[in-house]
Amino acid sequence: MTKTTPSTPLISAQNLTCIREERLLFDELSFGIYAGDIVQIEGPNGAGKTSLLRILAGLSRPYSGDVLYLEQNITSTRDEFNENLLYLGHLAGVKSELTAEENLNFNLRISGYDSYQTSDILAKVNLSGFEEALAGHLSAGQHRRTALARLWHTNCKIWILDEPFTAIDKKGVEELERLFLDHASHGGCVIMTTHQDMGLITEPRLRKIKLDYRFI
Amino acid sequence: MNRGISYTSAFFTLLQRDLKIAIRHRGDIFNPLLFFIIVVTLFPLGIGPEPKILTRVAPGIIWVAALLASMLSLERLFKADYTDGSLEQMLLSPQPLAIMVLAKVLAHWILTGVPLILVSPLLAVLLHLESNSYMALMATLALGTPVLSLLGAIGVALTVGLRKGGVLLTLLILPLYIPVLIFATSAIDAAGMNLPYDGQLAIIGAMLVGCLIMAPFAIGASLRVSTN
Amino acid sequence: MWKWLNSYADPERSYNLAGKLLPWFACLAIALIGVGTTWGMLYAPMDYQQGDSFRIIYIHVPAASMSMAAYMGMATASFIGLVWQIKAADWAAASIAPIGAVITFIALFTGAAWGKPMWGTWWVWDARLTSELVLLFLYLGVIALYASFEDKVLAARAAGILAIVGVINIPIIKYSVDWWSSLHQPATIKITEKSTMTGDMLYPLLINIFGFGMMIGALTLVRFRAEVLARNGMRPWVRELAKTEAAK
Amino acid sequence: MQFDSFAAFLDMGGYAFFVWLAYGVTFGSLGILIIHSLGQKRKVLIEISKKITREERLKESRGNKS
Repeated sequence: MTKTTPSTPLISAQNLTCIREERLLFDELSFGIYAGDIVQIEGPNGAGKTSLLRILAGLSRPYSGDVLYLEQNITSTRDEFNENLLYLGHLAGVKSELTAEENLNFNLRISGYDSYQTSDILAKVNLSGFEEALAGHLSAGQHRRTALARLWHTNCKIWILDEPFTAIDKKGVEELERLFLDHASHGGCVIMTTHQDMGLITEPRLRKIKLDYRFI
Repeated sequence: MNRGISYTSAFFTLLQRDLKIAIRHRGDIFNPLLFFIIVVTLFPLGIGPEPKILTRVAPGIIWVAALLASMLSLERLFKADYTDGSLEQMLLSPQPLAIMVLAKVLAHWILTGVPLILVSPLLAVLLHLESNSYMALMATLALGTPVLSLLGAIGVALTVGLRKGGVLLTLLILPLYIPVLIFATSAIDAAGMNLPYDGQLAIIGAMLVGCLIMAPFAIGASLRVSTN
Repeated sequence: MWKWLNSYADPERSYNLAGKLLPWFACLAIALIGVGTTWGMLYAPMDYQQGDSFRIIYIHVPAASMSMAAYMGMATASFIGLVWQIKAADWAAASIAPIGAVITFIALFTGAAWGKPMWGTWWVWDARLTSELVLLFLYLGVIALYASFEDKVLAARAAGILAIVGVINIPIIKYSVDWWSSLHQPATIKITEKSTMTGDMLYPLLINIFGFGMMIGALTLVRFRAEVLARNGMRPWVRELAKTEAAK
Repeated sequence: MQFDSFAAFLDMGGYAFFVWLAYGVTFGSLGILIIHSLGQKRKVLIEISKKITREERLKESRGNKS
């Protein structure tokens, strides 16, 4: 944590309060996430981990408080923020009627990328040979990998990942961890939740945010 | 890593994807169309086969059936995208949401509105519509069904996150459909009596322009509420 | 530990303000409607064409005019809530909706009860009645949408969007229905010719219109207070109130 | 006073049914609305107090376990 972090956080939370169905999930939560950080949101089920990620991504509106991207409110700089944000939720955003290749294509196109080799990217997530397979016919892990594939072709600084390792095998988890470390060392940050133990990314490198409490 | 934000590319990417999915799922195109045809054929059985009466009520029947068919098919406009998470990705894309929403509504209209316009003359024959009303029927459907899709999409966007949105949707959007229904049927009536009907068409056209400008923003705002 | 719970006193302040305003509105409403109705029923002269059936006007017209005004009020509150994210405005909009729906229903029903002796039928597809019916549907849509969301913060935003879409559409619907009824009906039925109303007939009507407005205000305040409590169940001051209420 | 007698007032010039129906339904539905609105506050508060007792029970059971 004492690395050469630039002074302005990439993304920061200011006094976030979240109330869902008259239940208080967290309140007055403030933190800053800098380039190079890998942050894990921890907490028991129902503590509001997913809600926090969705608020950070700008999908949900907090009850009160603000999310800042480079010290500007994300609601006022939504386009700029979205250009630098890669969010993968519980739901993969993969259409079962389309092939793996078409899915990746679509996801990259609506993010604004136009020159890339889908087969190369799919090879990186071990989906070579499945380019033409309908996503509905893929296994759960392959389905998830189709969604994760876009992590290998992005210039977004901020990655927000909700349970990225679900249905991914050990080797795949390791590859993802390596990718996260690489991304962080190139000036990006990763914010995620997971219930799985990670082998490569461990305590001093990994920052944790515990819900109900502040930083640990 | 080349990256550029382009409205046209976002629009056509989405349009192309929705059309592709629909073609792989052909039922989605034919079911509303079948519904439209069956509802229209039920009326003579209910009212009686008297050609004079049918001629009188034909414009209304065809248009009410078109309203119902449009609503029925709209229900799934955002449902699949909502349940598999691609809607979230659309909301977080750097491309303007209104453009993408417009592409989705256009895809939906091409798939359900256009076939409806194409079969309408056939149904008009079954209902003994005045022979000089056919052009008016096609013209009002061509201008009016996109209005229905755009207005209906607002209601769908508001209810997409709810488990039982179906009946609610009817309550939300049918009142908004009333002006289109009134002007469209009166245009067909006027044409049947050899009166000019371009005034009514112009009003429906104005509604279409208004909806094209305003509805995408309302739909976008509603989607942001629904995915919250 | 949860500092915002105590420091954020706005809901409590609006709750108390509503409580202070309520008696004024309630007294004015009762007084005005009492005077207006008694005057209209007993002292206003009989209409030479319609006889005493015209006395329905003293509730029909106030209800009809206020039904539209209440919708405008609801939509304005929704707009404020959506744009400036003022939660009290959302709660106000949610409290007006059921009141507006009841007022609209009254306008429709009294219209029908007036139509039967005058036109010989309970319902005619008259422009005013038809657009009133559409207004009722719009109200019911807003209420149903608000009720369908579990999370009332979201519910208010969704219902707010619908209310605003409705406001943009109301003039179009009104215009189209007017145009449609003039197309389909011989324009012989015109029963409320305001110009023929004498002052004695008119004053109680104006008093009642004002009284209905006050009544809507009073009821909105009552419902607003309950809505504030329901939405702030986690705040200490509401919990105190709940505990004393349960002890009763 | 427009009416000669109370009976004439009730009769409403022959339109008694319609006039009294309109007034009856109006004040009836307004009455229901008023009663419902006034009852809401109590309903909400009782709901909240039930929630409070539920939460306290939850806290106790959690406290016993740990």
